[in-house]
Amino acid sequence: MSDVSLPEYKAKDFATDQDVRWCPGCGDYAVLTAMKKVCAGLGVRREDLVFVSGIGCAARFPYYMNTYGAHTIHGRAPAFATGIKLANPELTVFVVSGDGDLLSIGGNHTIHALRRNMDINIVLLNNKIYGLTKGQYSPTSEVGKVTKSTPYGSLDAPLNPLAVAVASGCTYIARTVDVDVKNMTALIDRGVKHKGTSFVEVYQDCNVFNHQAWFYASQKDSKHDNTLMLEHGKPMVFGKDKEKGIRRVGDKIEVVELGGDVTQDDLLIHDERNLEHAFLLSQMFSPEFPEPMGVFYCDPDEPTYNDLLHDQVEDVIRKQEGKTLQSLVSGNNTWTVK
Amino acid sequence: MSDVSLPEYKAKDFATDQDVRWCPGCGDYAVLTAMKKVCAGLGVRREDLVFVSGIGCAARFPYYMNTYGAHTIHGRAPAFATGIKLANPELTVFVVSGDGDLLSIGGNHTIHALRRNMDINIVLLNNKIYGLTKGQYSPTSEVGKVTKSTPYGSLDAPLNPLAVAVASGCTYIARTVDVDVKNMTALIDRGVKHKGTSFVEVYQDCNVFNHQAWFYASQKDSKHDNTLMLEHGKPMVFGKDKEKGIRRVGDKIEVVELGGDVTQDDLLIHDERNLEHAFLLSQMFSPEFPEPMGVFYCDPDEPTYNDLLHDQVEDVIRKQEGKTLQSLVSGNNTWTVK
Amino acid sequence: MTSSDQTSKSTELTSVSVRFCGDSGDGMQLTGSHFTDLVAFAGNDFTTAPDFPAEIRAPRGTLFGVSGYQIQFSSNDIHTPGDAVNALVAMNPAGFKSNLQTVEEGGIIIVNEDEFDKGNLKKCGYEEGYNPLDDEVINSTYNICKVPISRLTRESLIKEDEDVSVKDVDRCRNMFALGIIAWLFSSDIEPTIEKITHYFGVVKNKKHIAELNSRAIKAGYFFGETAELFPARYQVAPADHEPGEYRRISGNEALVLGMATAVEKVGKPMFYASYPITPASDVLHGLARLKHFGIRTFQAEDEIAAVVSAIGASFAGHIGVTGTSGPGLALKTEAVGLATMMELPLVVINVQRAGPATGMPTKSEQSDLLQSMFGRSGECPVIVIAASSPGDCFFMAIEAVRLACRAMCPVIFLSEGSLGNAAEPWMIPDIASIPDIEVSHPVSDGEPFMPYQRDEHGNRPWAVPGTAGLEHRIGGLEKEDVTGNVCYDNANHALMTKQRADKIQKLQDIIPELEVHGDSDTLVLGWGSTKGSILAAVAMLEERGVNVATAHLNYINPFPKNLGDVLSKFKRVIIPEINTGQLRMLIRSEFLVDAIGINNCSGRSFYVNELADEIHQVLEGVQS
Amino acid sequence: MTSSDQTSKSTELTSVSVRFCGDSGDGMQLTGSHFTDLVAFAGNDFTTAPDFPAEIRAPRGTLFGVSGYQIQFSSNDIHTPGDAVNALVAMNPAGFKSNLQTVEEGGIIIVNEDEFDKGNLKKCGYEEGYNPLDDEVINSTYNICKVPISRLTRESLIKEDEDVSVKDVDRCRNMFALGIIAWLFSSDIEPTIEKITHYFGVVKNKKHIAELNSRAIKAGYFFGETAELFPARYQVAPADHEPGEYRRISGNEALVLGMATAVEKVGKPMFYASYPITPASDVLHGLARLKHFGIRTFQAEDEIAAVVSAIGASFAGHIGVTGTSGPGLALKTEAVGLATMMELPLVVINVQRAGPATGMPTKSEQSDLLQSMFGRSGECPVIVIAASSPGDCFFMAIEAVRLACRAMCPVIFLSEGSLGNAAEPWMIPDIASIPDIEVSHPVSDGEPFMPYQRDEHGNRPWAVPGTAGLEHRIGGLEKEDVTGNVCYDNANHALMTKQRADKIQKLQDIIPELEVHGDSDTLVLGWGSTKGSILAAVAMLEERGVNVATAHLNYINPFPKNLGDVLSKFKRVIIPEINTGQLRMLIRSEFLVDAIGINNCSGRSFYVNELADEIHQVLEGVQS
Ligand SMILES: Cc1ncc(C[n+]2csc(CCOP(=O)(O)OP(=O)(O)O)c2C)c(N)n1
Ligand SMILES: Cc1ncc(C[n+]2csc(CCOP(=O)(O)OP(=O)(O)O)c2C)c(N)n1
Ligand code: SF4
Ligand code: SF4
Ligand SMILES: [Mg+2]
Ligand SMILES: [Mg+2]
Repeated sequence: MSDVSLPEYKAKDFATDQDVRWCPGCGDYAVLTAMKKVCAGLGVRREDLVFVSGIGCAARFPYYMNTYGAHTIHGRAPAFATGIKLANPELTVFVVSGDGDLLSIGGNHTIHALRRNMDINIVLLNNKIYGLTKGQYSPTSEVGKVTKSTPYGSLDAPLNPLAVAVASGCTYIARTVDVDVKNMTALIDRGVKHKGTSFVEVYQDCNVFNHQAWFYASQKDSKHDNTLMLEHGKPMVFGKDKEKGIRRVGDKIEVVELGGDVTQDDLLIHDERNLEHAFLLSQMFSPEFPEPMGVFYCDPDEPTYNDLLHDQVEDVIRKQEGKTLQSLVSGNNTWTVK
Repeated sequence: MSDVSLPEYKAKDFATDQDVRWCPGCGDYAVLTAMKKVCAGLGVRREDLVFVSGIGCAARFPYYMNTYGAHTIHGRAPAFATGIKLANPELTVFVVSGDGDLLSIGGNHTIHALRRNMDINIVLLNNKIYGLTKGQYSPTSEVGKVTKSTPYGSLDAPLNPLAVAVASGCTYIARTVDVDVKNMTALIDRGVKHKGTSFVEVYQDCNVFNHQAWFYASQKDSKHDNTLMLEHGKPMVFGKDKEKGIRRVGDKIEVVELGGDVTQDDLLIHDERNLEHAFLLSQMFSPEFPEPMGVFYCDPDEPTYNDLLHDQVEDVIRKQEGKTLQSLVSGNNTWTVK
Repeated sequence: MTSSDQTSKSTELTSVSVRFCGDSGDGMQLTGSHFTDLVAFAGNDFTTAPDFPAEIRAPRGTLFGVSGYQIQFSSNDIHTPGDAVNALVAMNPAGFKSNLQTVEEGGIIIVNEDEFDKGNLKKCGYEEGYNPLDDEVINSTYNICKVPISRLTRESLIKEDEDVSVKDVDRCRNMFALGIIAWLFSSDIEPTIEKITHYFGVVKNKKHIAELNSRAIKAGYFFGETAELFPARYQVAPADHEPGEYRRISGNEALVLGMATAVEKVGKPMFYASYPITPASDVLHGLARLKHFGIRTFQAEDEIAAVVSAIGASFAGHIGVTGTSGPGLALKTEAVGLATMMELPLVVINVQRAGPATGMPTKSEQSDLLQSMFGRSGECPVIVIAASSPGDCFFMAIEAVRLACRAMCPVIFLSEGSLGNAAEPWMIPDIASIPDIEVSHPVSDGEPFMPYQRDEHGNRPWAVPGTAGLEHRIGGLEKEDVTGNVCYDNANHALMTKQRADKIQKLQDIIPELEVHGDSDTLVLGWGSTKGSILAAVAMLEERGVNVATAHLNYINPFPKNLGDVLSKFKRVIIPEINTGQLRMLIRSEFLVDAIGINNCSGRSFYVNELADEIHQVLEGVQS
Repeated sequence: MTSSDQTSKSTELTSVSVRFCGDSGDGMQLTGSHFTDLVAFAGNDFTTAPDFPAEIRAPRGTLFGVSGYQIQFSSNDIHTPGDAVNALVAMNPAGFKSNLQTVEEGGIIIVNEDEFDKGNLKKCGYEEGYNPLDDEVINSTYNICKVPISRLTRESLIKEDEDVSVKDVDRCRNMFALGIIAWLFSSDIEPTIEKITHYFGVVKNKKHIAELNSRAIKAGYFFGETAELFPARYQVAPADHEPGEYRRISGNEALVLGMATAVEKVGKPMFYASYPITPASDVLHGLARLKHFGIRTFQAEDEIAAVVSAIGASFAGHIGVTGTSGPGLALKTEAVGLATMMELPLVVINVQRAGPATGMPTKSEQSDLLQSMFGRSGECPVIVIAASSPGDCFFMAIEAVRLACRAMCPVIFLSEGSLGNAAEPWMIPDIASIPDIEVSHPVSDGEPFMPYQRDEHGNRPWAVPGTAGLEHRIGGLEKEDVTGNVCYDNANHALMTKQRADKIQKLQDIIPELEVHGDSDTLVLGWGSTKGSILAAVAMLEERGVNVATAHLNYINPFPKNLGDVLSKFKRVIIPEINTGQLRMLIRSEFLVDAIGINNCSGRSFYVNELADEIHQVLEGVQS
C-alpha cells in the first residue's frame, strides 16, 4: 500500500508491548511463535496484516501480534474478517480462535466463510475444551468427557473440523500439532499465500483444563505411530522408520506393515487435489489409523469471493460510467411545479 | 402414551382447518401430501407427533398438520425440536423448513443437531431461494444467480446440504424430488423409523421465485438422465432404460454406458453403510453426473443423544437413590446457632 | 371526498382517497402506482400506502391473497393515505369483502362483477347463494358500480383478425380499471400510455403487450365516458406545491438514495451488509444496484454476520451499514455493543414492523424505540434518530452517516414499514447544495499511537489498517483510557462509561433544535411516521376551532438541546405513538413531564379523524 | 477493625475484614474458604467476595495473575465484604502491589517475604532495586509483618526421616498463612483440620497430603503464638443470629438449590439449557449434578440454541430454564419474544457482569435492567425480578418458576456476579414449609381446543404434546384471540398486546407488597445486590444521627402494588445503583418522582462509607 521498499522483519518485530497472558505451558505459545515467523517471512508490510479473533484463550492472539488486530465477540470472527477483506482486499487477514469459538457458537460463520472462499486465513486452535471459561467440554471433545458442565460425561459426538471444512468447500485445508512449530509455520505460510480461504487446524494442548489431550499425536514416543505426514503425490507412509502405510481395499482403507509382499507401490498416494480423498483423510482416527498432518486439500483454481466482487464492481462501474448521483436521485419520472 | 388401541388414520385425518397458503403450483404441497401419508402409516398417535419449523414458506408446514406444532423463529427449529425431544423422548419430532432457514441463519443448529444424533427428523425443503421474503438468493443457489439482492449475480459457491450432513455425522441421509411423492413418502417414513437424526433433502420447486430450478431432476424428459435412484447393495445404474452406470476409476468415478464390454459387474455398488461413499455421492452434480436420490447413508447403530441422556439420568438416579432435597439444600457443612 | 366547488363538467374536490384491491395476481400495486403517476403529473399532492398480503402468495381468490394499494391525492398538503376511502376498485369478491369497511358511507365502489361467481364467492367465505352485490344494505350504503371488467377487457382487446393470447389479455384488466378511475377523476391517461409503451415496447421488447395495455386503459377510459355509470365526474386541482422538480419517492427508496449521497459527501465507500427481512429487504435490493456509487452490498448468512461484517468494514475504513427490522435488530444487539466499545462508526437501519417476535411482518409499528435505546447489555448508549416521512428518510440517512462518523459510534436509524413502502411527492434536492461530511484518518507522527486518545469532541481517532505506524488492537473488553489496552480498573471503567455517554450528548451542539409550530398551551409531540397524521389531525382540529402546537422529534438520543425548554413552556404535552408509549416513557423520565399518550398499537397508522378526536378529548379533559 | 472492648488476652472486635491474595496458583480461594468456615463455625456473621483474575490464567507472579478472596466477619449483621481491609495476607509481590490500596491505614499486612525476590519484584513492575517492604512510607502507613512463609513451611514439613515431595510441601504455604491468621483472630483451627483430613485422607485417599496440610496450618498457628509478631490478638464475638441450622451459601449455589426446590414444589421436571459464560457457568455446573432431582441440563451450541431449546422443553411440558450473563442475554432476546408470543413459561437467569460488550467479565454490575425490561422487538413485556443477597437467590429462583407458570410468560431473573460468587451464612430453610407451585395441564373435553382462551388470570392453557384431542399449533406470528390462529387483524393485535401486558400486571395480586423500614421523609430505594450496602450505609448514618427509610425491590415488572403509595409518602427518594441510573429511569417515568440517583458504574459494589457519605450529601442538599 505504500511504495517504499519492504522492511526486513524478524519474528520478534511482531511482538507487542503486552504481556502474554496464557498459562505457562499452554500450546498457544507455539502458535504465536510460528505466526511471528510466518509474518516475518511473508513479504507483506506489518500495517497490511490484520488479526481477528472471537473470545476465548486462543482469541487473545491479536493482542500479541504487533499488527492491526480486532478481538471481537464470541464466534463472530469470520464475519468480522469478511467485512475487513471485502472493504479492503489488499489486507492480509487472519482469523485465529478456539474450537468453541469457531465451531460451537461460531460454527455457522465458519462454514459460510469457507464456502465463499473469501481470501482469509483461519487458524483453529483446537484444544477440545473451553479454556477461558475454565473447562467445559467443547464441540470437539470426545464422547464421555467429564467436565464441569458434564459431571457424568458428555453425550454428543464431536464435530470433525476438517470433515466440515471439506464439506463446506474450503480450498486449503491443513492440520498440524502445536509442538511442531516448523511444520506449522510452513502450513500457515502456504495457506496465507494460497488464494482463497485457508483453514489450518492446530492440535493445541490446554495445559490446565485438558492437559495431554493430544499427547498421543505430539509426544516423541507416540507421535510416529499416531500421525502421518502427508506429502502430495507420495505414498502414505508413517511410523518411526516409515515402516507402515495406508492401503486401499475396496471401499475401505487399512494400515499395513511395509516389507515382505507389501511395498510402497501398494499404498494410497496422497493427492491434495482430490476432495473425496481429503474427506477420507478426515475420517482417519487414532488408534485405528494414524491421524494425517499436513495439507489435506488444496484447490488454487477456485475464484475468491473478494476477486469476484472486485471484478463485478469494476464491471458495473464500466457499464454505468457517466451516471451522476444527481441523475440517480432525480430518477426518470419527474414533474415540475412552477 | 395412552393405553387404548391406536386409531386407524387416513392421510386426510392430518389436515387442519387452516387454508393452505402456499402459491398454486408450489412444491411444498407434494411434501404435505407425502407427510400426511407418512403420519397415517407410522403407528404413532396423532397427539404424539410434533412438527417444528423456523420461518419461511416451507416453515408454514406445521399449520397444515393436525398434530402438535410450533412455528418458531428463523433458523432455530432444530434447537426447539431438541428441547422437545429431550424433555419428552416419547414424542416423534419433525423439523420441516427451508434452505434459508436450515442452512443460512440456522446452519449451526442444523449441524449440531446432526452431530448429536438426536432422534428427530429433519426435512429440508430446498428451493434454492428465499421464497417468503420474495426472492433473494439462498445458500444453495448456484453461483451467478440473479435475484433481487444480487442484480449482477451472486458470488458465493453454494453450500452442499448432504455433504455437510455427511461431515456432521448424520446417521440417516436421503434425497428426493418434490414430484416423486411415492419415494418421498418411503424415504421420510424410513427416516422416522430410524433411531437417530434423519435428514431428508427435498428438491422443491418454488413456482414463483425460482421456477423450474429442479426441472432437470423432476421432469419426465430429463429426470432419467439427471438422477440416479440408489439401492443398497445394488450397482449404480440410471437412465430411462437403466442403460448407464457409474464406475470407479482409481480415485475418481465416471459415467459409462452399459452394453458391449461394460456390464453391471463393473459398476460401483451402492453401500449405504459407507460414509466415504456417501460423501462421494454428495459430490455428484448434473450434468456431469446424475444426482443420486434415495438413501445416501444409514447407520442404525450409533446411540442417540436422547437414549444416552435417558440412560445417564437413570444411572444417576440409581446411584443417588435416597438423597433427599432437604439434605441437598442443607449441604454437609452446617453449624447451629442456639 | 371533500368537495369545494361545482362545475358543469366535473365536481371540484380538494382531496380524494382511492383504493385498488384484488388478488395478488391482479397487478394492483402496479395499477396504483400508475395512477399515482397520473395524479403526480397533474400536480396533486399525494400519499400512498400499499397493503401487501401477509407474507405469502396465496391461491387466487382467497381472502389472505388480497393485495391493496391506497392513494390519497389533494390540492392541499396531505400527509396520510387517507382515513376512509372515497372510491374503491375491487377486482374480485375477496378484495371487496376485506376492503368494504374502509370505504366511506356513500363512497363509490367499482367492482369487476364477472368475478363474483359461485366459486369465488365461496373462496372468500360468503354463504352459498349470497352475493354481496345484491345485498340491499350494501347497495344503499355505498354507490356500487358493477362493471363486467373481465368481459369488457376481452371484448376490447380480442379482435378477430389478431392472434393474441387470452392470458395476456386477461392480464390487462387492471389497466381497464385504471382507465375507468382515470376518467372518473379527470386524469390525463397519456403519461401512463407513454410509460407503458416505453417499458414494454422498448425495455422489454414486447410491443404487443404494450399495445394491449394501452388499448385496455383507453377502453376503460372511454367506457367511463360512455357508460354513464357515475352521477358526476370529479377533479382535484393541482396542489400549491413549492415550485421545483418533483419525483415520487418511498421511504426505502429515499433511504437508498440518501446513503448513496452520504457516500459522495463523506468521500468514502460504504459497505452494506444485510440479511433479507420484511420490510427492510428493499433497502438491500436498492443498494445492491449501486456498486458504481461506491456501495458494496453483502447478503450475509444471518443478521449477526451482517452487523459484524459491517463493523469489520468500518474497522477497515469503510462506512459500515447494516439494515433490518425488529427481530433482526434483536439479533444484532450484542454486536452493536461491540461497536460501541470499539468506538467505530456504524449505521444500523431498522425499518420497524409490528412485533413482538415474528409479529405481523407486513404491518407497521413504532415499537422498537426502547429496544433501540436500551436493548444491549451493560451501559451502552448509542445514537438514535428517526425519519418522519418517506422523503425524510433521504436526509436522515445522510444524518446517520454524519453522526456515526462524528462520534465514532453506532447510530440506530429508525424507519417504519409504513414509511418504507409509502410514497409521496418529493422535491428533488440539489445534491451539490448538501454539505460534505468531514472525516479524517490519522497518519503516524512517529509517536506511539494512542487509539483511545480523545479529541475535543470526545472521540477517538479512526486509524485504518494499511496505515504504517498506527498498528493497534481493539476489542470488546473494557479499554484503558488513552492507550486502549485491556483494563479492569474500576475508576477507568467509570470514566470510559461516562466518556461513551458524553460524546453522544455532545452531538446536541451539531443537531438542529426542535421547532415548535403553532401557539397554544398544549403541545402535540411526535416522532417518526406520525408526523403526517399529527399535522393532518391538527389541521382538522383547527377547522374545528381548536388550536394546539406541534413539534416533531427526529433525534431521540441525544434529544435536541432545547427540548427541555420547549416542554417547560406548555401546560400539557400529548404524545401520539404507534406503540404503547415508548417516547412518552423517555420524556416522562427525563423531564418529569406528565405527558399524555395517545397510543395505537394495532399495526396501522392513525386515522386522522381518530387522532383529532383523541387529542380533542384530552383537551376537554376526557382522557380516553 | 471496629474494636468494642479490651480483654487481657485478646482485643474484642465487632467486625473485621480480611483479604487473602497471591498468585492464582497459591490456593487463595481455598484458603479464604477455609477461613470462612472457621468464622462461620464460630458463629460470626460474614460476607465474602472472591476476586478472580481477569478471565485467564497467567504466568506466575504477574499482576494479572493475582487472585484474591475477601471476607468480612462480625458479631453484628453485616451485608458487604467490607470497604477497607483490616488484615491482608499477601503471598507474593504481585498480590501485595495490587491489593495494597484496599488496606485501611494502620492495617495489618502479612507478607510472604521469601517471594519478594528480584525476579518476582520485576514481574510485577517494581523498579530495579526497589523493594516495597523496605519502603518507609509503606512501613509507616501499614503494620507490615514480614514472614518467610515459604521457608518456614518447608522447615516445618520436611523432616529428615520422611520422604516428601517439595512440590507438595510448597503447596501448603497457604495453610501456613491460614494458621497465622487463625491465631491472630483467635479462631479454632480444629474444624479445618478435620475437613482437610476427611477430604484428602478419605475422599481423595491421599493421607500424606492431609497430614502435610494439617501440619502446615498448625505450624502457622503456633508460629503466630510464638513469634510475637503482632502487638495484640483479636477476637470477634459470635453474631446474634436467629437460632437455627446454618450453612454458608453463594448466590449461584442458592440459585441451583432454589431451582431444585422449585422442581419439587411444581411437581414437574426442569430442562436447563445454557452456554457457558462467566459468571453464570456455575449455575450450569451445579444443576448438571442434579439429574436425580428431576433436572436435565443441556450445554447448547450457543445462547440462542439454549433459550430456544428451553422454550421447546416448555412446550413439551417441562419447566424450561436458561441461564447466562449480559452478552448472552443480548443474543437470547429474539427468542424471549417468541416465548412471549407463544405464552409459555420460561425462566431466563442473567447473572449480570460489567458491560457493555465483553466488558469486564469478572466484575459485577447492575446494568442489564433496562435490557431486561425493553431489549426485545415490539411491545414485549416480560416479568423481571431480582435477588438481593446470595441466600435470596434461593427464594427468587422459586419465585421465578412460580410466576412463569402462573402467567405463562418469560421471567427474567436478575442476579449479579457479586451475588453469584459471594457467600454468606444462610439459615437453612425447611423445604417442607415452602408452599407448592400450582400448575395444571388441560385434557380434552371433546370440544375443539382453543389454545388462546384465557382464564380468570388472563392466562392461556398449557396443553402439552401427548395429550389427545388438544393438538394445536403455536408460533411467533400474531395470534387470534381465543383460537390462536395466525391473525393480522388490527383490532386483534391491539387486544393481544394489551392482554400480554395485563396478565403480567395482574401478578401484583400475588407478589408481596413493598416493605418500608425506618421513619424519615427520605426513602432510599434499592434493588438487587445493593441491599447489603444500603443497610450497612443506613446503619452507619444512624450512628451519625441521620435517619433515612429504606425499601428494596425484588420485583421490577410488575412493581409491587403499593409502590406508588409508598413513594408518594416521601419528600425525597434516593436510588443507589451499580449502573448509571436504570431503576431511577423506570421510577421517574412511571411515578413522576424526582428520584435522585447515587450511581457507581465501575464494576464493583458500593463501599459502605462512600454510599453513606453520598446519601448524607444528598440530604444536605449537596448533590454530588
Ligand atoms: C456471547 C458469549 N457467550 C459466551 C461467552 C463465554 N465464553 C468466552 S470464551 C468461551 C469458549 C472458549 O472456548 P474456545 O473457543 O475453545 O477457546 P479456548 O479458551 O479453549 O482457547 C466462552 C463460552 C462469551 N464471552 N460471549
Ligand atoms: C430473524 C429473522 N431474519 C429474517 C427474517 C426474514 N425471513 C423470513 S423467511 C426467510 C428466508 C426464507 O427462505 P427459506 O428458508 O429458504 O424458505 P422458503 O420461503 O424458501 O420456503 C427470511 C430471510 C425473519 N423472519 N427473521
Ligand atoms: S486455560 Fe488452557 S488454553 Fe487457556 S491459556 Fe491456559 S492452558 Fe492455554
Ligand atoms: S413463494 Fe415459492 S416457495 Fe413460497 S409458497 Fe410460493 S411457490 Fe412456494
Ligand atoms: Mg478451546
Ligand atoms: Mg427456500
